[in-house]
Amino acid sequence: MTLLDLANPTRFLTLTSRLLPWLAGLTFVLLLIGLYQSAMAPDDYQQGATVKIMFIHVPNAWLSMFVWGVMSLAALGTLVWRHPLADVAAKAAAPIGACFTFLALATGSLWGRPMWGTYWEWDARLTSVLILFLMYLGLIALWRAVEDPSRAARAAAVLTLVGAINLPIIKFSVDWWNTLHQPASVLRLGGPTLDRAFLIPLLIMALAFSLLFLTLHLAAMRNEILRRRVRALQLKQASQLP
Amino acid sequence: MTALSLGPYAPFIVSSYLLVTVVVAILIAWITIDYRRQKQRLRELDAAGVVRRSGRSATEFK
Amino acid sequence: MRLSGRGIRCMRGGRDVFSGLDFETCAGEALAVVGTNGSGKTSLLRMIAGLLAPAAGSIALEGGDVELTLPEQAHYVAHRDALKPALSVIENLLFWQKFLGGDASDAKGCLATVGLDHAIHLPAAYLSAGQRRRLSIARLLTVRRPIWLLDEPTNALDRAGQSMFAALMIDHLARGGLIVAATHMPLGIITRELPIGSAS
Amino acid sequence: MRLSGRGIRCMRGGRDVFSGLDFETCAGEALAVVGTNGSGKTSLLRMIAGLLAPAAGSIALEGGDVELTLPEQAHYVAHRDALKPALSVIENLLFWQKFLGGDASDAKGCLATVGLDHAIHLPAAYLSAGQRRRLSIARLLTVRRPIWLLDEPTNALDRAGQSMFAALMIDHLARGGLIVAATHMPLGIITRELPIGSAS
Amino acid sequence: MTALAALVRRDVKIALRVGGGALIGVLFFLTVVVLMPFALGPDLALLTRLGPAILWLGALLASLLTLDRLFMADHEDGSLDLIVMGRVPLELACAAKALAHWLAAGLPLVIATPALGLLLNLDATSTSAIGLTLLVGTPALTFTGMIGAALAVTLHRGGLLLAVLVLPLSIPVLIFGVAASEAAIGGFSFGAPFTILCALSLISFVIGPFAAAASLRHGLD
Amino acid sequence: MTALAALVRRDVKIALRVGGGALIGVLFFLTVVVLMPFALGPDLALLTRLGPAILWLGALLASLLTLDRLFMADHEDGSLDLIVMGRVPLELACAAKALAHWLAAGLPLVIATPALGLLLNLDATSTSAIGLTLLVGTPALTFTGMIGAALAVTLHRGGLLLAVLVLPLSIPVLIFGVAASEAAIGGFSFGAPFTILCALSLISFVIGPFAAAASLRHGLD
Ligand code: HEM
Ligand SMILES: Nc1ncnc2c1ncn2[C@@H]1O[C@H](COP(=O)(O)OP(=O)(O)OP(=O)(O)O)[C@@H](O)[C@H]1O
Ligand SMILES: Nc1ncnc2c1ncn2[C@@H]1O[C@H](COP(=O)(O)OP(=O)(O)OP(=O)(O)O)[C@@H](O)[C@H]1O
Ligand SMILES: [Mg+2]
Ligand SMILES: [Mg+2]
Repeated sequence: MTLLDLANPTRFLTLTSRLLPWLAGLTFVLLLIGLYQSAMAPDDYQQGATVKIMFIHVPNAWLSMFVWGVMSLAALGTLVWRHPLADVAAKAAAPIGACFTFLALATGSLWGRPMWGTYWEWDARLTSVLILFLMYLGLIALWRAVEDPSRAARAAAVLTLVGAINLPIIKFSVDWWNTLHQPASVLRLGGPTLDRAFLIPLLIMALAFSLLFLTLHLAAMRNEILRRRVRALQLKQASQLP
Repeated sequence: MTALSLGPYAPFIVSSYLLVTVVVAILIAWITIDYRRQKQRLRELDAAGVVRRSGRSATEFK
Repeated sequence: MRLSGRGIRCMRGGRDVFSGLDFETCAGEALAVVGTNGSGKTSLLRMIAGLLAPAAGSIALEGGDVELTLPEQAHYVAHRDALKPALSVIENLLFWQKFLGGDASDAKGCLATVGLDHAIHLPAAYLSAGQRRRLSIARLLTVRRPIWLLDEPTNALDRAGQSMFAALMIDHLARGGLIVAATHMPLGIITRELPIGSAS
Repeated sequence: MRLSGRGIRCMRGGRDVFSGLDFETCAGEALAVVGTNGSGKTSLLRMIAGLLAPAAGSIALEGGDVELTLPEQAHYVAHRDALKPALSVIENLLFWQKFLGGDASDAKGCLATVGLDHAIHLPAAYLSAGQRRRLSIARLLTVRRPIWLLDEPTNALDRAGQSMFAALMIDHLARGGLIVAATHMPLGIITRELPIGSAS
Repeated sequence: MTALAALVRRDVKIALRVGGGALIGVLFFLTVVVLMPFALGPDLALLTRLGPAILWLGALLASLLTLDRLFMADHEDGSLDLIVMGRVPLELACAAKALAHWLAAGLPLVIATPALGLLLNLDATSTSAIGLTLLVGTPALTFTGMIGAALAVTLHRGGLLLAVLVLPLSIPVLIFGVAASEAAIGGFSFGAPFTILCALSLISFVIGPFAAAASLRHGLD
Repeated sequence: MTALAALVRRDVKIALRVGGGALIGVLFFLTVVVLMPFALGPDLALLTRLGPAILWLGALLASLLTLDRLFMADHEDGSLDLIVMGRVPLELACAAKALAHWLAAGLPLVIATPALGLLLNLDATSTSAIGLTLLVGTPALTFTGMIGAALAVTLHRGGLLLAVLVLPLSIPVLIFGVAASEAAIGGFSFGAPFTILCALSLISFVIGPFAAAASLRHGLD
C-alpha cells in the first residue's frame, strides 16, 4: 500500500479500522508503564514530589506544539496539493490539540503555585502558550462557524500557517527573554541535561501521549470522513425531493 | 509497594493527574459517541434508500 | 380604491428630476411607469411607498382601509431584495410574513407557486439572481397587500418566470388589487402607461 | 482567437449544477448562454473569468496574448457593478481604467457614448439603476479587453440604451472581439445559443 | 408582538450565524482580557485594580465593533425600506433591533464575567458586583449607540466617524458603571452610582429608539 | 505602478469621504484618550504610566473598527472580482489596500501623538519615543489584520469572529510596541524591543499580503 492509496478516503477508513484496536492497546500499555515509572521516580532535591507533575506537564506541552505542527503540514497539503485527506486531518486535530494545550496550561499552573507561589504570571512562555490556546479555540470556532467544509478548510489552512510562527516563539521564549519558566533541558542542542531517573519516565510518558494523540487523531479523522459522507448524502437526499 | 509520599503539595499533584485523566476521558468519550452518531445517521440514510455516487450503500466502508 | 397623485415634483440630490406629474389609477388596473433611464420611475415608486417625500404635490389613496396609511397597504418589490444571505429561503420568507403580518399558513404554498419549493432550506446566499427575484415575488404573495409597487419586477426572470409572474399579476388585479410598476419591458399584461420625464 | 471548454462540471455549495458541458466560440462571434433560472449561466461566466474553479473539465483560450492568462484578457460585467457610491462617475471610471490598464485618453468619450456625459461629476450614489448599468458599459469600453463576459447586460437599460449597447457589441465583434453573454432577453445581435441545464 | 419577536429572533440568528455562534462573544471577551496585560504590563495587583475598567472597556469595544452594521446592513439590502413601510411602529422596531444586538453582543459578556474575573484575580463579591453593573449598563451602551448607527445610515457615513459620534454618548454609562463596580470592590456605597446607572439605562431605552426612528424616518431616500 | 497608486488613492479617498475626512481619525484618538481617565480613574500618575498602553490600545481599536470592511466592501459591490481578474499580482494589490488603510487609520494617530502626549502628561522624549514606535508598529497591526479581513470575505463571516481571529496575531506587536515605549520612558534599553518591533513589521509586510492573497484566491466563488 503506497501513500497514494491512502489518499483514497475509503482505503483510509479500512486501514484505520484495522489499525485502531492495536494502537489503542499499545497506548494503554505504555501509559501504564509510564505512570508506574513516574510513581517510582525519586523526589527532586529542589522541587520535592512536585516534580511528578513534570511527567504529565511536559508531554502535554510538547504535544500542544507538535499538534499545531501536524496541522501546519496538513495546511500545506490543503493549499498546495489540495489533498482531500489533509482537510480532514487538520480539522480532526484541532480539538485534540486544544485539549493538550489546555492541560499544559492547567498542569503548569498547578505546578506554578507551589514552585513560584502563583498560578499565573504574564511571562513570555506562559502567554505564548495561552495565545496558542486562543488560536486553537479560534480555529475550532472557524470550523464550526462555516458549514461548507472545503471553504472552511482553505481559510483554516491559511490561519494555521500564519499561527505556526508562534511555535518558535513558544520554544525559544525562555532563551530570548528571562522568564520564570525554566529553559529546555531535554530538547536542546548538546543533549539532555536532565537526570536519567527523571528522563526515562518522562520519555516513556511522552511516547505514550504521542501514541494517544495518534490513536485519537486517527479515530477523529474517521469520524470526520463519515460526517462528510453523511453531509453529502443529506444534500443529495434534499435535492432528490420533488 | 510502599504508599507514595507526595509531601506537602499532594493536592496539586493529585489534582493535576486527575485533571489530565478527566480531560482525556472526555476526549475519548466524545470521539466514540461521535463515531456512533455518524454510523447511526449513515444507517438511517441507507434505510431511506440514498446511495453514494459510486452506487455503493451509505454504510459500506469499501 | 383609487390611488392618485397631483402636481408631484421630485428633487433628488438637489436637482429637479420631474415636476407637475399627475396620475390616477383604480383597483383592478395596472399602471406602467415608463421613461428613459434616470427619468424618475424608481423615485416615483418610492414616493408612493412613503420612502421619499415629494418636493411638491401630494399622493392620496381613496377607498382603502381607513385605519392604515398608504405605505402600510402597499408592498414594494425593489432592486435590492431584502434577503439575508445567512438565513435559509424559508426563514427569510417566514420572517417577513411575521413582521409584515401576512396569512400565516401558506408560505410554502407561495414558494411552490414561484418554483422554489425544492430550495426551501437552502441559504439565500446560494440563490441565483432569478431565484432571488422569485423569492421576492413569493414574499409579495405571502404578505397580501392590495397595492403592489414593482420596480422592474421581471429583471433576471427567465421566460417561464415572466409568464408565471404575469399570471400572478392578472390574478391580483382580478381580486381588486392595484399595481404600479416601473418597467422597460412589456410585463405581459394589459397596462395603462404613465410616461414621465419625456425630455430627460 | 478561440475560447473552448471541455467536459465542464459545476458544483456549487456541494450540489451539482451541470456537468459534461462543452462549448466553443471564435473571435467575431457572440455566444449566448441560455437556460432557466438557476441553471448555472452566471456560474459558467465566473468559471471563464477564473473566479470559480470547475469541479472537472477545463477552459482554454487559443490564439490570445500568450503572456496573459484568460481572465487577464477578459472583462466581466456582472450584476454587482463594482462602483463606489462615494466617488463620482468619472472618478470611478478613471480608477478602473488605471487599475485595469485601459487606453488613458478616452474615458470621457466612453461616457459620452453611453449617454452619461451630463453626469460626469455626480457621485455614483446618485445614479439610477440604468445609469449604473451604463457606467459599467462605459468601463467595458475603456478597458478594451478582447473577451467580454456579460451577465444579463441589458437589465435596467431603457430601449435606447439597449440598441446603443447592441451597436457597441456589433462593433466589438467586427474588430475581432469575442462575447459570452448570459441572458434571458434577445440581445439585439446575432448570437449562437449555448443552452445549459436543459432539465433543471 | 409576534412581529417584534420575529425581528429580534431574526437579528439574533443572523448575528450568531455570521459572527460564528454564541461562544464567539465569550471568546472575544477572553481575548480582550488576555490582551490587556500586554498593554498595561503584567502587574497582577494593578490588573486587579483595573479589573472593572478592563471589563467595561471590553463591553464598549464589543458594542462599537458590531454597532455600525446595526441599521447599515438592513439599509444596504433594502430590508430597512420594508421595515419602515410595515405596520409596526418604527420606534418599536428600532428597540427590537437594539435588543437583539444586546443579546448577541452584550449578554455574552455578562455570562462570561465569572470566568474573566478569575483571570483578573477578582474575588467573588467583586465579580458579582461587576456582573450586575454590566447587566444593567451594557443595554445602555447599545441603546445610546443605536442613535449613531441610525445617523450612519442616513448620512451614508461609517468607520471612525460613527465611533466619534457614539463614544461621547457612552461616557456617562462608562463612568457610573466603573464607579459602581469599584464602590462594590472597595466597600464604599454601591447604591448611589448603581442607581444612576439604572436611571441612565432607563433613559436610554426611551431616547434611543425615538431618536433612531426619527433620524431614519427623515433621512431615508 | 500607476495601477497600484490608483488603488491606494481610491481607497484613501473613499476612507476620507465615508469616514468623514482626515480630522476624524485624529478626533477618534482624542476621544479614546479622553475616555480612558473615565474608565481608569483620574489618577494622573497612573495615566502617565499607562500612557503608551492607552495610545497603543487606541491604535488597535482604530484598526479593528475599520479592518473588517477592508475587503468586504469590495467583495459586496463586485470590485474584488475585477481586482482578482486584473493584471496586477493579487499580493501587490492586497498590500496596496493595506497601505491605504494604514494611511487613513494609522497615520492620523502618529500625527496626533504630540497633542495626545500633552493630554497624558508625557514629556517630549517619551512622546517622540511613543510616536516612533507607533509609526513603526501600526503598519504591522494593519498587515496582520488584513489576513483576518481576507478570511472574513471568503468565509462570509464578520463581527466578533473576525476580532477573535485577528487579536491573537496582533498581541506580539502590542507587547513590543508598549515595551519599547516604556523602555524609552523608563530609560531602559530601547533598542532591543524596538528592533523586534521593526522585525515584526517587516515580517508582517511579507506574510500579510501573501496570506491574504492566498485566502482570496482559494476562497472566492
Ligand atoms: C501555565 C504554566 C506553564 C506553561 C504554559 C508551560 C509551558 C511549557 C512548554 C510549552 C514546555 C515545552 C517547552 C520546550 O519543549 O522547550 C514546557 C516545558 C517544561 N516546563 Fe512548563 N509551563 C508552565 C509551567 C511550568 C512550571 C510551573 C514548571 C516548574 C517549575 C514547569 C516546568 C517545565 C519543565 C521542567 C519543562 C521541560 C523543559 C525541557 O526539559 O525541555 N513549567 N512548559
Ligand atoms: N454562492 C453560491 N453558493 C452555492 N450555490 C450557489 C451559489 N450561487 C449560486 N448557487 C447555485 O448554483 C446554481 C446556479 O446558479 P447561477 O447563479 O449560476 O444560475 P444562473 O443560471 O445564473 O441563474 P439566473 O438566471 O437566475 O441568474 C443555482 O441553483 C444556485 O442555487
Ligand atoms: N439617492 C439619490 N440621491 C440623489 N439623486 C438620485 C438618487 N437616486 C437617483 N437620483 C437621481 O434621480 C434621478 C431619477 O432616478 P431614478 O432612480 O428615479 O430613475 P429611474 O427612472 O428609476 O431610472 P432607471 O430606469 O435607470 O431605473 C436620476 O437622474 C438620478 O441621478
Ligand atoms: Mg429605477
Ligand atoms: Mg445569473
